[in-house]
Amino acid sequence: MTRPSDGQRRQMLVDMVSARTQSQRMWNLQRQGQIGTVAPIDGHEATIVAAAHALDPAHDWVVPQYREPLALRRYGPEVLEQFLLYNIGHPAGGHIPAPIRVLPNQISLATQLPHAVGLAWGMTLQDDPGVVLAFFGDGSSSQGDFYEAGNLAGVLKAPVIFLCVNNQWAISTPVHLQTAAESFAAKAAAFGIPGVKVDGNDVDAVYEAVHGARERARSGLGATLIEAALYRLGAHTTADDPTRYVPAEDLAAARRNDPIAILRSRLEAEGLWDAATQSEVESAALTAVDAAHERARTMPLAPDALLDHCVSEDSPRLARQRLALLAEVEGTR
Amino acid sequence: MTRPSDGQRRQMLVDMVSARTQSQRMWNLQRQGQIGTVAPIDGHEATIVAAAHALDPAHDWVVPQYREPLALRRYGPEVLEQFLLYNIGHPAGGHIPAPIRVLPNQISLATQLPHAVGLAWGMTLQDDPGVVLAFFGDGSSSQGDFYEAGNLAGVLKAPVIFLCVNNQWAISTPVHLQTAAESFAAKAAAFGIPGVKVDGNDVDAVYEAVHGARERARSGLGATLIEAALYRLGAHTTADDPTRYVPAEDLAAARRNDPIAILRSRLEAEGLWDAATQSEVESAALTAVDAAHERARTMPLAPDALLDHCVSEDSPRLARQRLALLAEVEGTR
Amino acid sequence: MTELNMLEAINESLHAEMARDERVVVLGEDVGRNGGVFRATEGLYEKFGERRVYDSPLSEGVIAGATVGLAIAGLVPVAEMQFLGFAYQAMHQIAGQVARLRYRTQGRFDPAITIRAPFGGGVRTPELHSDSLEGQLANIAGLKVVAPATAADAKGLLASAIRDPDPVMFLEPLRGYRGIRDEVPEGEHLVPLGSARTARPGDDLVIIAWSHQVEMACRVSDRLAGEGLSIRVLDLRSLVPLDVAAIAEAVDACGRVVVSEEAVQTGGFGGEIVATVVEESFWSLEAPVVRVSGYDVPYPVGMLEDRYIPDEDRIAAAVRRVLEVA
Amino acid sequence: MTELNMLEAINESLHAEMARDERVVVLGEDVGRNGGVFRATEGLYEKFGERRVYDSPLSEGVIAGATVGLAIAGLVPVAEMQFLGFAYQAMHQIAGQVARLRYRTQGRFDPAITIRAPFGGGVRTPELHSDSLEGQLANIAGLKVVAPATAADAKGLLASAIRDPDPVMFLEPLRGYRGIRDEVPEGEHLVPLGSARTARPGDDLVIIAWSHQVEMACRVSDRLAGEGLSIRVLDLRSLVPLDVAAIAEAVDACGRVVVSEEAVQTGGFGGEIVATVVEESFWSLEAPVVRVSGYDVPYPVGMLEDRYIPDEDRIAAAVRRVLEVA
Ligand SMILES: Cc1ncc(C[n+]2csc(CCOP(=O)(O)OP(=O)(O)O)c2C)c(N)n1
Ligand SMILES: Cc1ncc(C[n+]2csc(CCOP(=O)(O)OP(=O)(O)O)c2C)c(N)n1
Ligand SMILES: [Mg+2]
Ligand SMILES: [Mg+2]
Repeated sequence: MTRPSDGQRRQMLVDMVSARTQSQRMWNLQRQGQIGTVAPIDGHEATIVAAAHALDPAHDWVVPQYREPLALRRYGPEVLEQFLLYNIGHPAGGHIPAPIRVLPNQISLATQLPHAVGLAWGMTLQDDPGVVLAFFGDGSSSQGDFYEAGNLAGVLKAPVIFLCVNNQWAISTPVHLQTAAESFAAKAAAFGIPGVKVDGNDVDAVYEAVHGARERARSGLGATLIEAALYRLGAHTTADDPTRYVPAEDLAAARRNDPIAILRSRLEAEGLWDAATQSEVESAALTAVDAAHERARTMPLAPDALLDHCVSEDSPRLARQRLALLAEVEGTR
Repeated sequence: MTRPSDGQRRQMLVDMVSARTQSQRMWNLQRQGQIGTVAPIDGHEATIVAAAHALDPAHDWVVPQYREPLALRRYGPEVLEQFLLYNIGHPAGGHIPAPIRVLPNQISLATQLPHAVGLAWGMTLQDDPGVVLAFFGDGSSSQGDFYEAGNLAGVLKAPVIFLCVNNQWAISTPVHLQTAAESFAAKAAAFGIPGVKVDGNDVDAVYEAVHGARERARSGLGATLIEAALYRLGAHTTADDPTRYVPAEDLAAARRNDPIAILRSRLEAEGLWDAATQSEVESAALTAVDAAHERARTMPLAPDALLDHCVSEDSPRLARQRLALLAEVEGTR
Repeated sequence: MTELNMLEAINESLHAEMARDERVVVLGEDVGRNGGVFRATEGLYEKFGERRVYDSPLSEGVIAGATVGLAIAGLVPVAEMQFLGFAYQAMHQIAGQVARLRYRTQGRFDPAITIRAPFGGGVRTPELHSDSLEGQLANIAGLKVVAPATAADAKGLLASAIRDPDPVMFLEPLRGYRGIRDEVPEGEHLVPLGSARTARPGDDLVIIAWSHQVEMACRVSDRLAGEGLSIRVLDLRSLVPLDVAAIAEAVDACGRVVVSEEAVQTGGFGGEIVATVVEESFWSLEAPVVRVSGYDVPYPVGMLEDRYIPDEDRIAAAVRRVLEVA
Repeated sequence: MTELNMLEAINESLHAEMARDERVVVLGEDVGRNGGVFRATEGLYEKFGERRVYDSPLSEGVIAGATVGLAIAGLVPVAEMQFLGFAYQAMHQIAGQVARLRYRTQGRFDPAITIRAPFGGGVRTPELHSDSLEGQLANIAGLKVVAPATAADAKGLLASAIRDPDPVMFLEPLRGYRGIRDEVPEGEHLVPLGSARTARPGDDLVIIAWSHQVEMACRVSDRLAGEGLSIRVLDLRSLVPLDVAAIAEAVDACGRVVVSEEAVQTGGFGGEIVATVVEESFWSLEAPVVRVSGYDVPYPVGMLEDRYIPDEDRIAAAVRRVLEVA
């Protein structure tokens, strides 16, 4: 049993509160028409933050789906900064700067899982001691990519951790329509790797599971599938109306299990947290997200950025398209 | 425990001997340049035949991969006849006539499994009481289609039986490079359906497993995954040289477990089979395959058959292509 | 006639076809209780029940693959890909199986399958949501590829697609769902697959387009009409089967051609149109055919998409360029 | 110079590149102990070991998907699809991920990925083994699409593809593996991506082709030379990037054009070539460009394939038709 230290748990709560604060701010900014679609993080904080804290950012990669970035503070402020750029639709948002070991969001669900295995495999081929942790949702588990990646990881004994964030919903589709398996963790049997189901609202449980999986991976024993069971407390995204399909009583029950409330009351009981801390963290989080938004808003954009970074060098045809685009932008045609 | 009757077991041996006899004849015909690539059946007979005998051809569908047709005599002589047409590359080979409930061979591995689930589902929607049995190989189990189909079948409780023919090889790739799962049957846990591993060289075991799965499916309890473990006794196909990769001692051991030898010696001991029967069955099988080959060889082919049955009605462009093709064929251009 | 937006027209057509033929089943991600993420399937679940309106697991591959089995069973599946870009997840089933069921069984089974999907840009979606794959789909023999530009056509072509015994990829312009509104005939309304529509008459030049680019082309035509230019707009409506005769007729009448599409330029369907024009009407051409299209980069992020999609200015500029040729 | 068949040339190039750069890893179905079902990877496993030559599980999707991770890790994956038709199983990874890794990370990662696959007909394979998907692949921005027609080019282009920092689909003509033999330079031999090759000089007409159709076109050129016709053959070698200048040069010189390809006609890459010819050299054209291609049906079964693939007679007939235009 490896439990996070008091300092770690306190830092986790900082990260969790920051994530939710920022997510809610982004929700509002979206509603004001200032930024793009937002997938709120509410309910996912304990799992993402605890997982990140069980990793070593200097060595271990995080491969996100799309709901995670705000909770990856441990990987550096650039993650938030790039996320805002990404969110407003600036191309630079996809470029999380080296050496930060975080891949950009993945929209094509579950495609990130074969990437994670390939990356983990490539690291072992180069004797890089890190591991790769990949997030994916309960819905994404229905994609062939998940299974193909899990199976390959099993054969390769690749140092990868598949973290299934089971928030009970894939947009409007509940888990019982997603799979008849006993649990998502049970799917590990298909790969010959251990499968662990944990309470995704409990930072200790998630930390311990990820820590254990990481040790296992580092000692050459291979991959682990972890299912973190929690509940999506918000809408799927700003474009979604969950009242059409989420039973109100389920949501109410889940709210009583809010991961932030749970950890906060524990830390408060232990004297590690108080209202002042809370509001300090919240306001720092707001400052950071607003600054990131401001940076994103004012980030310059080359007139022909559209054509950059597709291939390493313009083909004659692309070069001509670039000229045409520039002419059009300058209205000089 | 549902065991096949003596009469059934005898008929199974007839089908098994016929299949191998015909497969070997086809091998020779291919070597003589008379027919196309052949995937020999040697070693697969007990599994395919026993599975077919546990089904009701009037109601239950068989969805093959590509190695099965010769062992599906139970579904009617047309299966063999069409298989020879298919083998020589005649388009009509794909048309197994109604009402025979057998789909044509599938080359794009594992794509047949979602079809099987859709078909089973469609049957329940129309209150058709049949079940669907789909064959696939150990190699094919690594395709996303297998997992996606299994998962959907689990959710739908579709009346489908996934029969994994684990012949230990996918061309040159051995099972330990295919998966780290404890067995292929163990993958059923990912779908919330039962997984059963049986000795694929034992007709009783396969019959019983398929019979049980069929009963389960018919009573609305849903899908089953069966792994039949056996050994590919021949080459992958006529284009393959297994001596490059199959360990000689493994093959020798497998040959001592030849499913036909096993059943034959049992039936001989029980007085249900003798040498005369054996040669009668063999010569009838040869007559049938040669007749099928002759029929295939002489089957007419419309000059513009190439363009038939792609769409229900020629588009103007296709109509024009047809005229051009006919002109070309007639050399009238 | 009622004025409907495209989404309403599609929804109406789905309701009508499900009521008309009980073999029709609808499947896809979030198509049931939620009525689809854009509400295209709204009300179907309530009306026709969970046996005929199915919220599938999150797998485009198995959705497309299951349609093959459903069709073999004699049903008429209407599947939704939540966004066309995720049809890539199903391409082995769409191209390898759905498209060839009839051919590989030599007519034993009718693949009476319709796969609906929104596509095209202009609404700031994330990656792959806006990609225009029609050129790739059109190269898959056995598929029909239909792409309406008006609400009326959406209704009438969708009904034809569902009734068609061949597999149809039915591509719906994301931006048109709410952005396109027009008069839609009430009751049964069928538009045959494979017949183009003259969206604007004209004889100086023809813009050939489909889906949302028809709207853009019409605006260009209207704008340039003020300058005394007579710009025809030909709305292909279906790419496969292609109305080759209508293309020839329009090119012969106008002599000058612009093809406008949202896709990546290289390998896009525009090339096919140019080739068709050359095959049918080379001698009528008074100037080189010009393609207006996306660029040879993936459909981009939100801030860049307005540059990517051919807009009125870009199309108008191309038109002028072609008209300037002496 | 040694005479090699195309398979030997490819094998030699793989050996050389793996020896030259230890970041190169080979993965695919049966590529290791078996040396590939056609023996393209023969000897690599023995020479470079199982860490660098990997027999993968039977999944094209995960092979392509893993290349993305391997590339992010800084390796140079060379993956094999056993047959190009099964790239459909990986299309979501190839089109959605491999092709865009650079774009979506705005240059953080080099997708130095090569995906080799045999394709094309003539050897009586089962379904999907012979399908020509190059037109579809060419419409996927970010990918390079290379299709050599000679053993020498196979060696030189494959080396360039492996060294290229962008993802390359490297398409090998199945029929050319043993059927095409020519002089191959020994030692390092690089052919740049994006430069076409004049396979036969000539100025009456140019046949534009790639992969095995170049061989067919050359035979037509040779045959018609006997009749005093001077038929140029332009071997594109790479479809993306496309050597637009070479096309223009050839068309300007000849004035008459036939495009020959094995794919389904509608939406094939031939349309792109016609469009390019029209864009570049419209005024040089003395006759409509004619496409010779497969038909608008899937690649057929063995008994029908000789009718499907454009052969010398069909190409020659098209050439004559174009030359007859006054
Ligand atoms: C391949 C693919 N198919 C469909 C979608 C559309 N889509 C976006 S999010 C989503 C649900 C995802 O559910 P889950 O994986 O559980 O993640 P969650 O949103 O619950 O965190 C869907 C269907 C997509 N992005 N990618
Ligand atoms: C999707 C796909 N990928 C690759 C192939 C090429 N291929 C044909 S058979 C085969 C091995 C199949 O192994 P398995 O499923 O175990 O069946 P077996 O041949 O052993 O009966 C492969 C890789 C194919 N036909 N389809
Ligand atoms: Mg979820
Ligand atoms: Mg096998």
